[in-house]
Amino acid sequence: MTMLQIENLRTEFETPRGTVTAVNGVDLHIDNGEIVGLVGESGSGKSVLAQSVMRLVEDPGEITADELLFKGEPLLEKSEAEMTTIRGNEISMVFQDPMNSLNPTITVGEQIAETVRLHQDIGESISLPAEMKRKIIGASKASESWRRAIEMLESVQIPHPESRATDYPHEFSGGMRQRAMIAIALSCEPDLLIADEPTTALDVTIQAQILEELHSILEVFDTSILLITHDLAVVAETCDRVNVMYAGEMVERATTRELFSNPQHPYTQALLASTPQVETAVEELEPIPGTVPEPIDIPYACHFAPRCPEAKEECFEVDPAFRRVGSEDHEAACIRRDPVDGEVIENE
Amino acid sequence: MSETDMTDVGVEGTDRNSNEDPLLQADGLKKYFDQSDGMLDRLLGPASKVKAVDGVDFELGRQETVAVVGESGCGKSTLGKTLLNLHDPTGGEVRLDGTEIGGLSDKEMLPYRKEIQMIFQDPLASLNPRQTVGDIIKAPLEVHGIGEDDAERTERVRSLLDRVGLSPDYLERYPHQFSGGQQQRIGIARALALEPRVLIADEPVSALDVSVQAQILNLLNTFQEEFGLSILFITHDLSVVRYIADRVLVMYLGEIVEAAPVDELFENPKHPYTQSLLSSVPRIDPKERSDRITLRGVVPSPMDPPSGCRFHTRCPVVIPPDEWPGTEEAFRFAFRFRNQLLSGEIDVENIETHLEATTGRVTTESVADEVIADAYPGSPENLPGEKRDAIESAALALAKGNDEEAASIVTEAFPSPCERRMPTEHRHASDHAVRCHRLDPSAPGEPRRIGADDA
Amino acid sequence: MKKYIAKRVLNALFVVWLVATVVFFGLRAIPGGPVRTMLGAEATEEAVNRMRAELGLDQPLYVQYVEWMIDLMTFDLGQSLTSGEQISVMMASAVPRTLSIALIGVVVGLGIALPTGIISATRKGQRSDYVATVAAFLGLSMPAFFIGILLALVFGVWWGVLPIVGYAPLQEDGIVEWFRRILLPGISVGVPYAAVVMRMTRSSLLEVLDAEYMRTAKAKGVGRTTRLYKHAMQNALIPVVTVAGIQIALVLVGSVTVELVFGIQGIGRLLVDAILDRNYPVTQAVILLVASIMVFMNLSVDIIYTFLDPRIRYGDEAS
Amino acid sequence: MSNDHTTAGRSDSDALDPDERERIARRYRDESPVESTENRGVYRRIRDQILSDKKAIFGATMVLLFVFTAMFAPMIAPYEQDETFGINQEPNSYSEGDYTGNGEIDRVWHVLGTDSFGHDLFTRIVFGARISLLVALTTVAFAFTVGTAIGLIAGYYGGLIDELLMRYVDFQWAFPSIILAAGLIAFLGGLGVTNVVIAIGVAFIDDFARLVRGEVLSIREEEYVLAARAIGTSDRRIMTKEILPNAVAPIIVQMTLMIPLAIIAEAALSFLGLGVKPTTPTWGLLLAEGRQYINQAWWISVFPGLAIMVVVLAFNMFGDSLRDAFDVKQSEVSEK
Repeated sequence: MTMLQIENLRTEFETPRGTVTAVNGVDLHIDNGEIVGLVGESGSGKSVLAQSVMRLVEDPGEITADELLFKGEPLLEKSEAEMTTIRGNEISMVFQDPMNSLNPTITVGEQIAETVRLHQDIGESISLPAEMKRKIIGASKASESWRRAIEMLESVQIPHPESRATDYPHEFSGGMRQRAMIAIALSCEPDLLIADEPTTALDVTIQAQILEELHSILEVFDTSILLITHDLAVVAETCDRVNVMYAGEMVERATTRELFSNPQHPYTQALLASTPQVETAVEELEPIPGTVPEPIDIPYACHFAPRCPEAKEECFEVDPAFRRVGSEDHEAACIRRDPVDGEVIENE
Repeated sequence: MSETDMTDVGVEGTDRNSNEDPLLQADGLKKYFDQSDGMLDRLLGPASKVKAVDGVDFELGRQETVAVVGESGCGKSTLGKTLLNLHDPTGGEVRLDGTEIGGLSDKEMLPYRKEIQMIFQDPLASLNPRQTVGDIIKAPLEVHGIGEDDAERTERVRSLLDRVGLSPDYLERYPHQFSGGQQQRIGIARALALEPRVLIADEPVSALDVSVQAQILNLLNTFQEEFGLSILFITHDLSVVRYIADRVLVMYLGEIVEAAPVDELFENPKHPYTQSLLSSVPRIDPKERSDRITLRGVVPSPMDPPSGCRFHTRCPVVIPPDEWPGTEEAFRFAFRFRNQLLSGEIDVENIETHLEATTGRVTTESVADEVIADAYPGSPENLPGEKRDAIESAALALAKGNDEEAASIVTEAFPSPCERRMPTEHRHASDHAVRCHRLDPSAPGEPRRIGADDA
Repeated sequence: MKKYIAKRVLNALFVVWLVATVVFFGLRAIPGGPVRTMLGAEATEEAVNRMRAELGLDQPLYVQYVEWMIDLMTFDLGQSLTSGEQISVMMASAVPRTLSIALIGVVVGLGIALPTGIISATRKGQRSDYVATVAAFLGLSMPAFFIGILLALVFGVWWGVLPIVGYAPLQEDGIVEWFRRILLPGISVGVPYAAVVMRMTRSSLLEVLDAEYMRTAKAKGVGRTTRLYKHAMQNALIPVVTVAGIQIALVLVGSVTVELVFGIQGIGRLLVDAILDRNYPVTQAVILLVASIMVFMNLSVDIIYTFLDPRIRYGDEAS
Repeated sequence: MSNDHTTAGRSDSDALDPDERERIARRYRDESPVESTENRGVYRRIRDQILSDKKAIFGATMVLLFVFTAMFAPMIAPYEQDETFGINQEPNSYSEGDYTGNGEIDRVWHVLGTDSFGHDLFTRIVFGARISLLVALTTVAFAFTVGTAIGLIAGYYGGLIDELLMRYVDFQWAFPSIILAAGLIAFLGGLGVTNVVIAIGVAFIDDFARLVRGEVLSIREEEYVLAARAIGTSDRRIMTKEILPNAVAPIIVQMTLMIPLAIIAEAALSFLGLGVKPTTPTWGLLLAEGRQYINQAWWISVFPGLAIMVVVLAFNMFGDSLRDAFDVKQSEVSEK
């Protein structure tokens, strides 16, 4: 079954300098129990895409889409109140910076317990006075939600969860904070977890632990995961399928194995060629010339054309449609690629 | 100057027989930071010190690129700044081409700054937002009185911009008008304006996207050849190290634990920390993946680093003492128990509330059992008898609130040579040095088992 | 946290000592000496010397200093030069008046500032924000004594519902009369205070509402009101408390001028009269008192911090 | 493994060479991406932002009007500042008498009425602007000069100097500005403009010192200052070229916000009778006088009060817009 189905999603911001099209007609789909990777450099729009799914984009952001279906239901047609019941419950999110993403004045345990109370019918009041009382004098350690919070901390491998739950975020180390974030996100056993650069701010040894954590989540909670990162190796190790984004557009998608063994889009190829790797001593890296364009009114068709070694004049004029370029649903949006079986997928 | 308990054999350059002096050399370099803040703090208690860099030796040869890797907080960045006298070294020596420059005042240091320059992690933050690119690159020329007049200096700036791949017409622009990669090029142009012989690069590409990162790395490679630069490259990113470095130093808690040529280090890492660091790096190619060595335990505070080998509290292959009666694995479990107890990670109160909630009754014995279940991986059954007793009595002492007694029981029962003595430097090969008791040359033939009495 | 509070208390004591010392030496450093200035140029040498002896000014400086410190610790502030009254007695009558005004001022100020600040921040850019912002600007631009005069004019002179002169002690005249007399002065000092605190509340809350953890709360599905009060408020209040504490100074300064408007014999009047009469013992006593109140306020702010900011409560200020 | 892929796909024979690609890319944009971001530096942006802010325009206009009034007071005021007419005349009333001394009865219009000495209120208020402006500018200039110097040195060098400064600032913090000023007046022993300027000026030093020290402390930690040290820049050059230019914005904002505070402080001191000499025309003294006649002549206190309010409001609004334009935080500068 399809967990998330996105077609032609656009997120635009009206600014004095012009319209910023952060996400420009993107398709994406995630099946049940999959870890799907979304790779891109800064400015590719990957974080905005994630926030658009949760409808967390702040003013003046405008989201439009032909389809934004979550478990078959259109998210864009939900009211804000309906979204509130979905967020943190059915779809939840982990952010890049675990220090600033946790509230410094609320204990970690309470930040988890709160989510449980909000979305699960455990008979604890979530009225404002009740919540304020919990905040000021602390939540009852005997309550169901607190018990669940401790279980969650335990399941993300935080030692001594009972006492750790009463700590404030600043008393946690970076890796533990990110685990706490994951605990919050998983506390209601969401169907979809969106992890936006969850390991970027962490050391490699901690990153390894967190990525392992994500894998075990998949097994224990049966949650689909959208993993957003700029790190190709992280995707390669973690994900089932990969989507590559560049300057607001999706350029290539395939299963992880297929994508890394047979990258087709010139951007994906160039990205791989410019990435240094630990396992092999490379003599020369091939950087991509130029810089990522600012996503303001980009006038040419293929956004990668000005930096593309294979560009020809047509590339600036013709919108590149997705085409099958290999096995296992491998598709790329590049007019310089001959489609396999002549199959071109129109995206308009 | 170097510490008495350390060998004075430095980790040497690529070619030990070379008759040339290394260009930049550090001996027992130390930098401690005073944590107290103001008079009142000093009144209220003794100052605590962060030992950011604690006795580092290394050499940087001519036209060599040496990378310093380590996780955040290991002191690698402080090392770079201390070499440049941007921090006053607390101890040790720094020699530039044989001349001692450690601890020179800003004035005394001035002539040497022409020789040794730095580029920074955050390209935008390292450029003054109120100055034009021209002003920024011209500043070193002005400070060192290079060039006859302003026109000549401007001409030099234009050619520098051109060399780092920026249009000379960008002279009048402000830093925020450039992309991250272009900003880093400006930073490089500034550093190269003085035509230095040594460049200290502190995470120069960490803030950049991969495609741009490769541009900068290639630029540095080109300049190394053109100017004959020696580069000290500080980074946390092992893949970048593999690409750029000739030699690698691995840092942990202010000390260098392993030093080797780049391919040697990546293919044949010796120190358990290096091994676990390398195993943690994600890989694109599935064939290259190996089993991860996950580190347990918390990173100790640099204010109070562990005795002996600083890595012993987290080391997956910590050494049992000679007289240890059981298996190595059993020892490691016991040692882990010990370290958790000593670092205060075992929270008795918490265990009591947990017992109260689950079973309803709390006795010292039940708490002690729970302490063991909590902090001892597996069961202490396979420990030799007296050692098992030690675990049990320590747990009991802890349950009774006698923390100190518990601590002395476990320290007594589970000593390790690793905590007693600082590992000396062992040369695995002429250019591969490791500080680990497991590879200690003083136990020939049987490097995996070293007696405690040789401490 | 203990260390933090110990540090703050020590610092406060140090500042009070410093103020006392500076006042002591400042007084003696007055060009020509205080007695000569007090008695005027025509006074005879004999009269001056007699006065100096009376005040103990003929003793060696260190003896005077030690005595002054001992007097302070025993709350013996000396006598007024003009009336001969014990200064501590004068203070005992003046302080409750000023504190009553200040109390009403702070209550009124916070009562206005916090709700408007919150409304203004949560409805940024809307009409209510606009009105509140303009009102805050007006409040910021009117000195307390002008507000006092306007209020006296409207409620006392034109409307005649409230008295505009004098004070009624709480114990003697009861709470109603006390309140009737203290209300207008209180509002006068409260309005500028409200304006400052409101602006800080607004900007601080706006900043917090933009924080990443607020996005986390939204992503968790926390409703709008709970987000505001449970997640944002405590963080937003940290800088507000600083401003609200420091700006007690504004209320005290306001009281000094407003006492003149409403003919109340508070410490402001005491100070002004003392300065004009060159009544040095009273001047120094009042200055010392005000400084001590301020130091105490700052200390209170520091202690309130420990409740608001867990980073201080659990002892690592540095991070 | 990745290197093989760059040449995958089509052969490069019909691909554009890089120069040509750049040429085509340029056709699609009017300027290079770098040029499209604001090119003219911060000052133009700030000017534009201020010009688009109604609050700023109002503030600036009123400030200019105030300065103009103060400068040309003798020309704007209808009468001499010490001329006396009928006492406590209502606004929009007339005094009749021989004021020119030519033996004829003159009919004199008082747009805002007269005070208890018979001075024309409008005339007094116009002349009062001079004292306000004078005191405001000199006190802020004084406090700025001394405070910035102290803050810069303490912030940059730290250590003992800083420790001493901070104790001094703590000390001054214990005094509400007017109380400190009143204490200084008592110390200086006399009324008059000079003493008022010294008293208020000293009382404001700590605001600048604290602000500048705070700015220096944070700017000193910036990487570009480290970079300047790495090339061997001297302390003096670092302070003047690297640190101060980056602290200018909050300092300017603080100055514009201190001016109205100085105006209020002067008015308050005069109101208390601790300011300028009683015959001088100032807004504070008029208010104090009006207080006594509040039952008979409301206008004596209301109009000078409004004058203070309008001028202070103007400076506050202008300063606030500057702060927005410079993007300075509310908590960075102090307003009390």
